[in-house]
Amino acid sequence: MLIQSILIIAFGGAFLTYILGKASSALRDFLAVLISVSLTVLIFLAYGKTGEIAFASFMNLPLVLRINHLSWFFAIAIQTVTTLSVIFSLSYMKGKERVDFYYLMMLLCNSAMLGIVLSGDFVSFYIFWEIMSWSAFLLISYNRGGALYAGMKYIVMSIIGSMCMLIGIMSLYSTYGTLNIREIHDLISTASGEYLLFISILFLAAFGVKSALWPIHVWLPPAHSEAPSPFSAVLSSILIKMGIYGFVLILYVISGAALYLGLGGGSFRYILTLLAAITIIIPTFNALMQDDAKRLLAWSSIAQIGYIILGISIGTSLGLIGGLFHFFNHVAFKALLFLAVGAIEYRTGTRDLNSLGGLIKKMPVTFIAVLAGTFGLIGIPLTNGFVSKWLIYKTLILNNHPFLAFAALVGTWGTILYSYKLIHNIFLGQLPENLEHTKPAPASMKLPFIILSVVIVLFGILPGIPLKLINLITASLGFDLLNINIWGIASESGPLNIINIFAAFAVALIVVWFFFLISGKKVVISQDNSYAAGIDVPKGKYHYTVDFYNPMFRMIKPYFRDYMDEFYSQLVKALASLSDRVRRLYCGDLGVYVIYIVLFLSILVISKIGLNLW
Amino acid sequence: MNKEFKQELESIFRDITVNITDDVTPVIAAAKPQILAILRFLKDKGYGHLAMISCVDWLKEAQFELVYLVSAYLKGDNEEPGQEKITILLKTRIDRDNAELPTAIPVFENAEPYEREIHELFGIHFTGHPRLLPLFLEREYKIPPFRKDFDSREYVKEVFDKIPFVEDKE
Amino acid sequence: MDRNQIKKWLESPGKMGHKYSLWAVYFCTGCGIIEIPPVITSRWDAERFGVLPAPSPRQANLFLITGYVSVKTLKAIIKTYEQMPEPKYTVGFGSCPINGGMYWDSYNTIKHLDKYIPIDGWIAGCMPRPEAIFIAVTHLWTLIDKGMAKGYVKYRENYGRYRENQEKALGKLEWPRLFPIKDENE
Amino acid sequence: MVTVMKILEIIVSPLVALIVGIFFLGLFRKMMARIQWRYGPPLIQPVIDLVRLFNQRGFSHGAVFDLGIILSLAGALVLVLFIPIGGMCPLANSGGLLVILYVMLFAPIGIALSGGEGANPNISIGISRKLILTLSYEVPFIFIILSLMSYYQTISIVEIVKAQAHYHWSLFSPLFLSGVAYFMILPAMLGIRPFDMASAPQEISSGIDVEYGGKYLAFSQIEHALSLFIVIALFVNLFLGGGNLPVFLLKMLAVFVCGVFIHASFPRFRIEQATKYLWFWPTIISFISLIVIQLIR
Amino acid sequence: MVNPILLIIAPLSAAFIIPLMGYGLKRIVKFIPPLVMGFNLVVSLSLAPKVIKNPIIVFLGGFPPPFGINLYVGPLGILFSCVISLVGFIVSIYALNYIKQGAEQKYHALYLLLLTGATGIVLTGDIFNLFVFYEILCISSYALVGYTGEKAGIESASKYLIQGSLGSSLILIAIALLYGKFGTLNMADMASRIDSVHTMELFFPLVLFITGMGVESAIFPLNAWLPDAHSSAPSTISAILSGIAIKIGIYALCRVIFTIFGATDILQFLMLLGLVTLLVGEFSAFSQDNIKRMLAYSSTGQIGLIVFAMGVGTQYGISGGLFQFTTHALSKSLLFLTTGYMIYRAGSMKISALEGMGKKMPLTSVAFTIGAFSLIGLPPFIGFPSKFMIVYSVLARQSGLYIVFLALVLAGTVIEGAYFFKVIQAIYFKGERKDDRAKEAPLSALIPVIILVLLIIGIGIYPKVLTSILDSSAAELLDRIGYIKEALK
Repeated sequence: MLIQSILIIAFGGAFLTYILGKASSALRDFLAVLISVSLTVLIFLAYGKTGEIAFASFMNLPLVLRINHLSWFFAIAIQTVTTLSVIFSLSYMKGKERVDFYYLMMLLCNSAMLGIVLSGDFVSFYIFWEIMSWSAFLLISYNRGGALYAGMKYIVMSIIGSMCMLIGIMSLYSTYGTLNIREIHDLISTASGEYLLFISILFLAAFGVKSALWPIHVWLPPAHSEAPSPFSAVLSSILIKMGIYGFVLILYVISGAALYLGLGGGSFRYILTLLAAITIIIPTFNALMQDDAKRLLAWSSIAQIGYIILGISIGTSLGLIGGLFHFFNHVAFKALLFLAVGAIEYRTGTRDLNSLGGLIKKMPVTFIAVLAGTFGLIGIPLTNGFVSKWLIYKTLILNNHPFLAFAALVGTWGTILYSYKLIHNIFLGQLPENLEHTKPAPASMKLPFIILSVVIVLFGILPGIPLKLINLITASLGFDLLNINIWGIASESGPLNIINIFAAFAVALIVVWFFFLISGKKVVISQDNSYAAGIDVPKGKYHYTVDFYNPMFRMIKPYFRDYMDEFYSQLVKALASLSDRVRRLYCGDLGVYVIYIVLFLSILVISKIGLNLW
Repeated sequence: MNKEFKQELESIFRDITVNITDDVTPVIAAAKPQILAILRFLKDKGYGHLAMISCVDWLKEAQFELVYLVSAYLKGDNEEPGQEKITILLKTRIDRDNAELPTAIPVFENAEPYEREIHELFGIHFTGHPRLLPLFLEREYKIPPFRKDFDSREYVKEVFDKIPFVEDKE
Repeated sequence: MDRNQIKKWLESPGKMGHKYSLWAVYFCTGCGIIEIPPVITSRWDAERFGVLPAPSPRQANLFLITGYVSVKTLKAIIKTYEQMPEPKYTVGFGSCPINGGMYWDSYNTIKHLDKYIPIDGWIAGCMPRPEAIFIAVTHLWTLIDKGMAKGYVKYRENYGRYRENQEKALGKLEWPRLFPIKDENE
Repeated sequence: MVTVMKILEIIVSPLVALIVGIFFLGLFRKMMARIQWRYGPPLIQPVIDLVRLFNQRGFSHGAVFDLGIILSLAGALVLVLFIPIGGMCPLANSGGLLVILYVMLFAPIGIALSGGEGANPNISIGISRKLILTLSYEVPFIFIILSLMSYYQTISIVEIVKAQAHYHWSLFSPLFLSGVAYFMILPAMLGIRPFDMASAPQEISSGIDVEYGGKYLAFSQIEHALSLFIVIALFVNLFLGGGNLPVFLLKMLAVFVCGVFIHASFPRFRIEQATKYLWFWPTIISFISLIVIQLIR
Repeated sequence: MVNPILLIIAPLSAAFIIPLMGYGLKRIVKFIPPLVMGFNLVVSLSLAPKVIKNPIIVFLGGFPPPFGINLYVGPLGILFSCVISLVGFIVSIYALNYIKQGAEQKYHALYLLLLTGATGIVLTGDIFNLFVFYEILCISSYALVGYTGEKAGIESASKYLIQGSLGSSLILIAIALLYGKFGTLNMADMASRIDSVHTMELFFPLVLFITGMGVESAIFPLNAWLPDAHSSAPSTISAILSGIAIKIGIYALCRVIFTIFGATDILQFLMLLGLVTLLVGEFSAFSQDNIKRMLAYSSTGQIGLIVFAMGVGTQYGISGGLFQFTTHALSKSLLFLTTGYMIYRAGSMKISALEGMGKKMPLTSVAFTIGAFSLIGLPPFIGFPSKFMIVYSVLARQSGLYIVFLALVLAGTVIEGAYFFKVIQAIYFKGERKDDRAKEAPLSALIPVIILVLLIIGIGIYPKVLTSILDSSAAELLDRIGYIKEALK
């Protein structure tokens, strides 16, 4: 009963907010926050429950809602991010036009995602999936101009994806007569190898588009950088993860671990991991070359997705735990980074990395937020990113996949470079003149920063809390339980024990700090008092951020141009010219039309007499 | 070649005196209004390089003498047989107090720093000069330092010696 | 050269440290700088005594002013001197910084450098040879030893007057005061 | 009893690292002087410099400026704990090579953060060069580490050292190519002459250390000494067996001397030449050795 | 129990009364079509439950089937007549003050004639009677296309006339051949005798029928008239044409193929034909800048989809096709009605002229978006269940070739999605409309739009309403023998 109430509140709340928005904006803001917070609480209460309820029927097919550990894990992530970004957008969207439409679409998208995660059968899954797609489309093309092209790219690719999914669902329905996930799981074991492969490829195409796997990632960078910041935070931290949920659903919930490993004679698993590895390398180097903060973060989201899929598709319990935990961490620090960039854009009006700088003195809290986010992204010990990445590396090396491990490790170093570029170009260095009097981020924006930073650090030091839950999930998916203590996984081969690293690090820090304090006084000087070979620091021109990794660009530019993007735009151009030629068929003069009719008649006759086609 | 060149010059411009010093470098002395015209004429004749502008302070006659050093770009030795590399000196005299002269930038752009320097050190105002800003000196000088009537020792006594030493307070 | 007397190290590490690791700022003013390369390379090797050219004033504690100081260079010298960390020593090279040298009557050079920044040691000579520089370094050691090389303290204490002189010579300075005005009169 | 030994080791190994590192710095300057026909400073000159630096009142640009330096030095110290020095390796059993790879990224990030706060373009150029250099030598380095791991089938460094115990060093085992590749990227990891464009005194007035005065410069010197020690210790442990303390230090000295000779004889690369070089020769060699190892396994 | 003959007589008689009333009561003329269509809707809805159990046979003029003309009112017929009267009722309300200029009686008379023709075809059991109503339908639609009187309208109407008459003459020849062969005009009688004749002789009439009816039902090579006709006709007429007229062509085609000839082996070819029509329709709509031509091309695309569904041949497939017919009737008329006033306000048919309408005409733009979303087949709208059934029916055939066809069909819908989204983006997210002339459509235009929107969302969420009548009509189409037994009882 709880699940139904969650969905009803979510959808009802969305429309209620829209209607109330017409009345008064304060009421609407209050209602939006109230709904999101109440939903978070409700989902929190649903912890540990499992169950199924059929709430409606469609074309004599029962629509079922189901909750178990896996869906609860995703639901809590979705709801927290949306609540934080709604709180963030209270002040971000003040004064912008069409805000009611924005809140309606944001809450609608959130409820659709909850629907996806809680749905027990494929029809409701497909319905919520479509609602999520086109509500996200309307939000991406919210700020006009370039966003339209990005929105168009997004919606066309996601429609193609959902068409493949529709074929997959329907062929399941036609072969097994039911679409309830639980029943299909039991029936599918009898399916032949090729059929399972056919179904998995169809579904993974749909989920690959949504989670921006490498060849079909093209829509993501423009979509993320053009969407309004609070929504691009939701978009990049959660909406992509619906693809990941789909991956887990298909690979483990439906076909089960054993079947998945045997799929396509074991080659399918290898291809998937290879794709994931490529998804790590290419976007990381692309992210290095971006000058727009949000585009850089968008490319980094694709790279982190590569990690998650790598973890999931490896097929070992450690890998799955690592993948799921990295999903949760990526939600935390990607939402944090996007909200922070949104706050900066809100204050300074620009997000071009070449024209920002020195904001550390002006926006300290945002700086700490970005610092925590990037430390998590890189996976520095004592942040949650480290634990999840470490699990993924461990399973890669133990299962003897050196080349995948290589891709993952180089990806980490690439992450360091582009995340440092983010910090350096925005916060460090000289403050340009026009940013002289930027105010710090408003209070309503600081709240999400603090919450997310605490999550990153807390789960970094005590990874046991989330790992216990993920352990339950992997157990429910047919993997063996790993003994997890509060500090990490105490498995036999080279255990990860955060306690040693944490203790060693804390001691070292204290010793060095003490040694630093006792060793003499220091003179604090202002930001522009810097050595400039004897002359005074030229205001505004003394900050080196343009093309931060220029020597590297010149090296890797030809190899890491986005070939897939060019390929797709060629495809669309060919399609348009084809449609022009086809339209010329209707050339407008009557004689030709009559000839068409006679031609049709003759084709019918020939095909019967001559070839007797029918 | 210098002969015909000399006749041609004298024919076009009236009261200018052209004399060839060490029978190589012609020295042209002209009045202030003709300077630009001559410069343009020389430039058209192929002398496209204004090497420098220097200024001489004749205190007794209360006049400044400006010397324009113009020469031809050496386009390879055997390019044009008649065109060996010769430099031409163009002199003009202007009176000392509120000295003022039209700028040569329309003809030779690279005259800009030369004129700024002369303005700073001699105090000659070049009309039409876009940026007559100080070039070298940090301080302001009532009498521009390069003028003959500027007494450097006296200036040092009056400015630098007045600055007291910094003794420790015992 | 009492470098290896451990007792002295234990008593006054600061002094000894400064004596035997003098890092000179890369600052080439006037004609004196041509004397520095032989000093730091293999012919005379100043590194034996721990004297190194330091790339930035932040890392240095010795400031060699080599050669005449024009009015324009004075601004750079003051800026660099102020950017050096606190216990710092300055050595004037040659006669020009002492009293203007042969440019004593020129309108464009600074006559007595120590009116603008405190100078701890002078090396006479119209460009002293490397041996003279080493003698200067040894003298600087003795000064440090006796605690007389207190140029930076003098600068801090009467910064107001120094600043006054500087502004007299250079006109309004655009960078802020190194020490706020209050500690001027205590 | 074991825990007391362990605590003792935890205290002793960073000190050993510090002493050896600083001694290496002194040796470095002395050898360079002797190569350039100069008498050169006494071996303990770095100690004198440190004493002098600690005596100077350095300039600080703000909280992150201090925290960055402390973070990088702490990172280097922690890293020392994970590397077996002679017999003792205090934190061997928590994570092995993987954690070493990870904790190695502390020092550059710490310095980058504090340098960035220094708001000087020389520093930004220095940091960008340092990070690009790190990225370029990481590629072959990861290949080498992976070939080591898959050859010895373990991720713990102590086991690798044990495996090479009785004198068949991995340098002369099938891992020879990885050893060669590691030696080719050693100058880049040490930051010495052919690859010291990140802290080039002439071009960008010592890059990252421009704004470091007094104790900041001291900390940066110590961190440089420690990273010198770590890189060479890692090489010795992984490829030269790394026996008990004196033998271990002797091997490190040998490797260090080769490093100094390379430093003395090479001009400084430009950063894209360095990346081109590092991504071409060492990467190919280490890639081949990884494939060879895979075939053997 | 109301005699179904009223469904035809009422609009026919009203069509003839209107010109007579022209003299005295000019104003009330425009209220007659909604009245009649409302009456028709009520009658067909009341007949629906009875008909599902057993069809009603009505003998015109008292003679039994082989001689007299009979009406066969089965679930299929009732479904079509319900949809015709519903769409006709809504469009006539819309036309109340949309059609102002020109001779109004002429418009309303022709309008009613068109609808009588349509209802007649759907209900009749006699092949020649079907041809007569077919002629009424075509001629009235020729006249209505050229109703506005400008040059483009006249030219496209004449083109439509020539192609339409060519098609109907082919049908007439086919009927003549059949009459010569079987001596009867009654469909059921003919169907019962069809097996006695060698199939090769029947081949030629079948081909003629397909080509003839293909022209009206806009199958690929024969639909050259449709883009010009629909784009130059006034919006109400193009709504009726693409909503109703083309579908009636398909009804006739299916009635001929399934009931009379029972030629099930031509279905494969029909499927291919539907696919080609869909792709050509979608492709040519993709790069259109004139909104009405784009909608016209999209109609050909949707027709292709319906023909494709009919071609599947199974019970589920045909009911999917019929569901798609209702979806397209409702959504396409909604789209045409909404664009009608948008073009009227914006002044030109160019999509670029419609930019920023979202702000000025919010309700109409929302209706347009819902219509577009339902045509693409997004979940909460009526398009989704119909596509759901079609995809399921194709996959139920479990053959590789069909899956390839299905993939192409879905690619077609993707292209359709692409150009519809382009228009939606233009309306909502592009440009700012400065001129104040573009204000919301009048109330009489909004009511039909709102009814259609409610229907689309209602059926979309709860499709069970239609599934019963769809299944029985598909069954009626499929079992020929049942039809014959009923008709000749």
